[in-house]
Order: sequence, then structure tokens, then C-alpha cells
Amino acid sequence: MNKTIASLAEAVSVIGDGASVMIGGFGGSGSPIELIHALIDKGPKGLTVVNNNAGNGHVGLAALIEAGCVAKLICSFPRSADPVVFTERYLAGKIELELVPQGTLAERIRAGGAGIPAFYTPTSYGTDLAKGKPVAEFDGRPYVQERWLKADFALVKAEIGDTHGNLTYRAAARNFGPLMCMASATAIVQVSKLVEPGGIAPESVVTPGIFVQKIVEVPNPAQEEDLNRAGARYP
Amino acid sequence: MNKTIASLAEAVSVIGDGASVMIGGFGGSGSPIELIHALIDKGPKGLTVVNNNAGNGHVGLAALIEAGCVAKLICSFPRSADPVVFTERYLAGKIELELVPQGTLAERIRAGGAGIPAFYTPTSYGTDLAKGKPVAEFDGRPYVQERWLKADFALVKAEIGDTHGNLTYRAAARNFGPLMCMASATAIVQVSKLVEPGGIAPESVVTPGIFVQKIVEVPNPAQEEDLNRAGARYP
Amino acid sequence: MTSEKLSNAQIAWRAAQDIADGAYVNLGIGFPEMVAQYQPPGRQAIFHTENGILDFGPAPKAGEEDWDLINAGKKAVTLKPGSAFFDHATSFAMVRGGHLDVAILGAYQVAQSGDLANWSTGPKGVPAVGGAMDLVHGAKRVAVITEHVTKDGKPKLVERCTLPLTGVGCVTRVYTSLAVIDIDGGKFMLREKLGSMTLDALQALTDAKLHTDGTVGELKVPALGG
Amino acid sequence: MTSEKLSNAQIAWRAAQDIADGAYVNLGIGFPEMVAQYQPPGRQAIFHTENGILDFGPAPKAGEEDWDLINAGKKAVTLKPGSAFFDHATSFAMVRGGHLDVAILGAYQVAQSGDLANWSTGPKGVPAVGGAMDLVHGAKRVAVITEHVTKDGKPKLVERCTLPLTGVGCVTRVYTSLAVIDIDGGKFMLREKLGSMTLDALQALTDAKLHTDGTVGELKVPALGG
Repeated sequence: MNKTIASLAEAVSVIGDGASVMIGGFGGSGSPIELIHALIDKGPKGLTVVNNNAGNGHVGLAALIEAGCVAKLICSFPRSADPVVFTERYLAGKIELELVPQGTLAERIRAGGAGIPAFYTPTSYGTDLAKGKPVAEFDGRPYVQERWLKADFALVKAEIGDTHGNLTYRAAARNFGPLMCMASATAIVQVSKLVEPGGIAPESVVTPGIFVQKIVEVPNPAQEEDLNRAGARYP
Repeated sequence: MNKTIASLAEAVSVIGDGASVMIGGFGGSGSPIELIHALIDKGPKGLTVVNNNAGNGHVGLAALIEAGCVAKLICSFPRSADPVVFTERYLAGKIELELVPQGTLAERIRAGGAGIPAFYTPTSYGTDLAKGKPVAEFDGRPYVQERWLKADFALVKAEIGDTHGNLTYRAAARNFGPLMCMASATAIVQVSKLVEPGGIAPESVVTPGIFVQKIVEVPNPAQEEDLNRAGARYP
Repeated sequence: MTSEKLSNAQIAWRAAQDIADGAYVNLGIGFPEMVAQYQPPGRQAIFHTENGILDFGPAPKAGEEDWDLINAGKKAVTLKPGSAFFDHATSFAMVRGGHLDVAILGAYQVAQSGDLANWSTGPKGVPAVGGAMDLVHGAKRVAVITEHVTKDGKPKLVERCTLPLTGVGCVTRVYTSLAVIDIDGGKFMLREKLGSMTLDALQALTDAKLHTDGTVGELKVPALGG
Repeated sequence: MTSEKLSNAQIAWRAAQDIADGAYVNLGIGFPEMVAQYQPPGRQAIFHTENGILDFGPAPKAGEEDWDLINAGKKAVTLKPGSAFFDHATSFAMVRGGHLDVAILGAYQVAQSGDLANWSTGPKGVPAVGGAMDLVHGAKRVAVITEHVTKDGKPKLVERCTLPLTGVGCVTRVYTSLAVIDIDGGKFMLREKLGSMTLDALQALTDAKLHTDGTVGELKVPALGG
């Protein structure tokens, strides 16, 4: 078994119009910039994207939105230092937004990966974000029912990966990666370093390979924050 | 902050009659033998114990049951190579059993730790173990509602721990430990090696210290399987 | 004629032939574990054990066991390069979340609806379920390996299970000591049978009706011990 | 008389005095982050950031940032010995599961019922919630630090929130620029106020009734910049 894909272009070639795509990262930390840019090159339309944020500046997720690929965004915090790309489209009614509390977003994604179709959470009870959702009481306290979230694809950045798809992550870049690999039918992962099976100690594996379908090596990946500080744009 | 407790006896001294106690381990792997034996020495009555199994031979969990400390067991598989201790008490009506599918048991414990009071699972739908539980349909498929599981205490065996309670586990001994630390008000952990904060790389932490309240060093801990092969009994 | 039947090893061998290279597989404890021995040359499955290991290998030599390195049957195993450890919640996320390609389980009874009974023979004794009820949900394909009939000759492939269910409508293929049978649209579809056995003879050993779509292959396996 | 008030640094300082040694604490992004600077000598809290770090420290020097090592406000941070990384599901298990001792948040409005409004000023613009709605549930103690009144002098401590809610009945203590107020049984209980301020003057700046149980302490803080 070898899940390695030779190029970024080939790795994202399976993502077509109308697909749902989870994209890892919290702000720039863990954002798979190279995979996103390869996806922009392919240029699918009408994507539903799941990410914690809505992009920053004119690279990565912001560039994907700017390229007109995204019809709907499911996220918790569509603000950033430079949110102009999303903000303009949103206020013009050109992109749909589903706003989800951050912890609920994470738990919905995990539930999608874990075969849990719905769960109850105290989060958002009594607020506008709970409107239309079933409410139930447990032990005298009210909770909101939330549904799992799954996607056709995930684009994730990891640190070390082996050819079976076992992954580790760098520092807090771990954030949504392990969950999105679980919740997507096809998890496409860029790793800074690709190793043979056995190159990661079994105790150190954060995402077991069963959750990963495609892996592509991108040494020295770009950091969104660095690109934005340099005023970069893609393409 | 230092969560270290000097002795096993002191570590379990907080566990009183009628307490609920999650005990880590899958069979002998990960079973915190020394903590269990210290609990037998203290001798609380009427405990509700959560474990995957029901003990094997006459040490560890089996010995805790044999000592008459356990009123109720919540587990998935109360069979073993030598299950006589539990079997006799169960058939005599002296111990209550709540049988839970293994994955549901794990998920209920995680839910308890994660503040999720209830969730839906396909597991056990249409079986005797779903009797009396709410059923709901999602996307045309029926699911069973399960409740979180929490406990007053957890007894867990880890490999390396620091004084803040950060933990790693040895091989497949990880099994229920990370979940039970999350789901218990007071997680009491025995570690083979105690280190200072910083002694575990932040990427390698499996259980973050926030889930651990007490930690006691037990170098060269006993393995249940070895004890049973040697015909050991406790006390 | 009906005295000819496959050995357990041969049933396991036959089931192993349907496992693709790179498949993620969970083998139930006991008899199903035998499937791992018969992977076709050039194919390598990755085995999952619900207590928290992916990509484990065969048992170590006696005396070399590590009792923190065991499978769901609590037997000592070894690791292959590329293995991983994880907690029980993650392990059953793999199971329930549809990440396993195949689960192969034993059975007391399988119904033509795909219902499976394999955890309890009734209210006597100590009930124990383990991961069976989880495994029947989520794996992309749930197969059963079993003797075609019970020790006292009663059918195990039935119209309706009489024993307590493990899962509803979950089994899609059954490998027995006499045949390979798919479950499709609430029917047993006979795919392969021993060449020495007539359809009538096989039907006589089966509680529910066996259907065919015209072609029934011959169930051929190598000579194997076990 | 009402022109005297605490600076943000002084409000943060006061809030920091109530954090016990060894407490697990989440500080909301922006103003609440300032609380970390004022831990009393001899006490060390462990700070949680919802993007997946426990026990992080202050910002690194400019030029030494690691952009994979950031807090919830996306500012670069450093690590202390004993820190840990984890994924978002685990991070919010800490939040929702009641594992944090204290969460300290900002507010647009706090009601006497403990309702909090701090995420949206209405339907204009792009809505963004982040982890606010999660943080108000689960932490053992949810406290707010805030100016006592808005920039145009309107009360922020109200009978009933008019802005969209973040959470219902979740706040138990409010540290303002003028007072320390507990929320107990649906009432604002005044615990401390600036010595220079009369109860009547404070009440005039507060929409809901301020209650006391007889003793009101003096809100004393050191001189601080910020």
C-alpha cells in the first residue's frame, strides 16, 4: 500500500464542481496553502467549504474565495486582519455563510468521522444560532441538538507522514486536521516530510492512516501569515 | 502546581463508600493493578465500577470484586480466561451488571468528559441492549440515543507523567485511559515514570494535564497477565 | 455427499480471497482471526483491533509476549512497520464511522434479511457483548464465516433469527463450510457451492430459501489443515 | 465624581486576584488577555487557548514568532514547560466538559440573570462567533471584565440584554471599571465599589437594581498603566 501522490495537481484533480471540502487550519496555523493553491489552479465551481475562518488577505482560502470557487462557507469566525475578500462577497450576497460556534463545529466534524449522526450540546442554547434546532432537557438542563458534518474531501497540512497515511502535526497546527481527515470521504494531506512505514513511532501517530486517502510531500510549506505580511496574492 | 501524591494509599484515600470509579484497561493491558490493590486495602463498599471487563483470576479488578467492594459493574465483556469471581457473584445476584457495547461504552465515557449529555449511535439498534432507549431516524436510518457516563473517580495506568498531569501511555495500554481521565471528577493516575514539566514534548502528550488530578509514581508496575500466570491472589 | 465440507482453515482461506490489497480489516475474535493467515500473495491488508492498534501482525514466540500489545481476544500480537496506537473512542470512530473496508465475524445465526445473531445464546449465564454490536455497523462490508449448520445439524442460515440479535440487516456475505452466499434485497443469493453438492442438498441444510441469478460458481479451495 | 474609574489594566488586575494557583483559565481574545499579566506573586495559572494549547506564555519578541504557535486571537505565543498540544475536539471537550476553572470574557451587555451578549451588535456586517458560545458553558466560573458603561455612557449591566445573546444565565461575576458585582439568584449583588463613588451614583450608571447583603468592600487596585 502506498497512498503517495506525486504532485499537488494530481492530488486535487479529484475535486469537482459542487464538492464539499473541509480545509484544515485555524487562521494561518495549519492552513494547507499549497493544496489550496493547487485547487485554485484546477478551478472547480460551487464548492461548499468548511474551515474555522474565512481567509485572510489574498492567499490560501481567501484566494480560493476570490477565484470564485466557493458557493458556501461553513465556519465559526469569518473575520481576520484583512477579511475583504469574504466580506465583500458576503455583503453582496454572492456567498452563503453557515455560522457555527467553534466547539460545535469541531464536534460536528468529529461526529461525522465517528458515525454519530447527532449529539446534544449546551452551546448556543437560547441564542440566535440555535434557532430551528431541536432542544431537549437532560438532568434538568436544556441542550441543543446538532448534526454531524461530513465532506467529500479534506485538505489538510501535516508535519510528517508515512506512505500508509499516518500523520503527525506541528505545534498548534494540529487544530482541525485530525478531525477533518476522519470526516471526509477522501482526505488529501500535504506533509512537510514523507517517510516509510515505521518512520513514525506507533505511539506518536496523531492521525492513523485509516483516515487518510492521499498524501503528497511539500517540503518547506508556506505559512499564510508570512505570505500576507509580504503582501502576496494568488494566483 | 504539583499533582504528585506520595503514596498509593494516599492517592486512593479519597474514594469512599458508594463512589463511582472508572478503571482503565482492556483485560490486563493498562490495568492499574497497584492502584486497585491500594483501593482494596482501603476497602470501600458499594462501588459502581466502569471497566471494559470484569476481571480475570484473583488480582486487580477481580480481587476488588472478590473483596466485596463492588455493587455494580458497567462493562462490555465480563468474560475472561478465569472469570469465576465475577461469574459466581453475578449468578448469585450479588452484583449488578449493566452491559454496554464496547464502542458505546467508550463513546459514553468520552461524552461524559466532553460535556455531551447524549448522542445517537447505530450500535445496538434493534437488539436487546437498546430496549427502553429512545430511537430516532436521521437521513432515513434508525439510531439509538445513549447518555454520557461520568464518574467520581478514575484509576488509570500511564507510562510517563509530569507533575502537571500530562501523560503518555505504553502501546495498546492507552485504551480507556485518556477517556476515563476526561470523564471523572478526580482522575488518579499511576505512572511508571514521573518527570518534571517539560519532560514530555508538548506534541507527545496524549492526556493533557487538565484531565488529571492526582499522580503517583509506580516504577515497574505489575502486569495482570503475569500475575495470573503465576497464580497470584490479592490480598 | 453432505459429509464433504470445508475445514475452518478453508473457510477462512476463501474469505481471505475477497480482501483487497490495502484493505482495512477487523477480524472478530476466535475463528475469524484465522483469515489473516491466508492473504493472497502480493496483497496486504491492514488489520484493526478494537482495543487500539492498526497494522498488527501475528503472535510473537512464546515467552516473547508483551501484554500491553494484545488484540481484542487478549492474545499477544506483534507490530508491523506503519502501525499506530489510539484510544478506544478513536478506535470505535474507525468502526462506527465507516472507515473499515471489511469486518469478518462469526455467527450463531444469519437471517436472509442480513440480521446477525452472534453474541448471546439466550438468558442463561453471564451476558457479554464486547465490540460485536459496533462492528456490524460502519464497516463498508460485514461478512460472516461459519459452519453451514450447527453441531447438531440445525441450519444457521435462517429465515428469521431466533437468538438475540447483534445487528439488523448488517451482513452482506456469508462464507460457510459449504457455500458462499450474498444477502441482497432480503434474500440469500447463492454465489458458490461445493461442486460435490447439489442445490437441493444445500437447500435442505438451509432454513431460508436459496436464490440464484442463474450462475452458481464452484467453491474451490486448496487443501489446508486446521 | 464618576470621572474616576479603573483603567483596563486595573480591571484586569482585579480579575487576576481571584484566580487561584494552578487554576486552568481561558481568557477571551482582546482585553481579557491582559489578565495573564497580573497573576499575584506565588500563583501560577495554566492558560488554555481553544485552538489547542495548554500552558502557553507571553508573546515572543518581534521576529521570533512561530505562526504555528498562536493563541485564539491569532497572536504568536510561547510555551511554558509542561505545555501540550491537542486537536479542536479535545480542546472544546476541555471547555464544554467543565474542565476549565475560569473563563474571563468581554461583554457588550450582562443581564442580572447572568445572560451575556458579547458576540454580535446586530444584523449589520459579517457575523462571527468563534468560541464565545462554547466558553460560556462548561467553565466552572464565567466572569466578565468590562467598562461599566458603553462609550456613549449607556449601562452595560442591564435588566435584560437587548443585543443577541451569547449564553443564558452563564455569568457569575462582573469586574467593571467601577465595581465588582456577583450574579446570584437573578440579582446583581454589589461586592466592591470604588471608594470615591456612592451607591446611588453607581446605581445611576446601572440599568438593573444593585443589591447588597449589607457589606460592600472598597475596590482597591494599584496604580497601573494600560
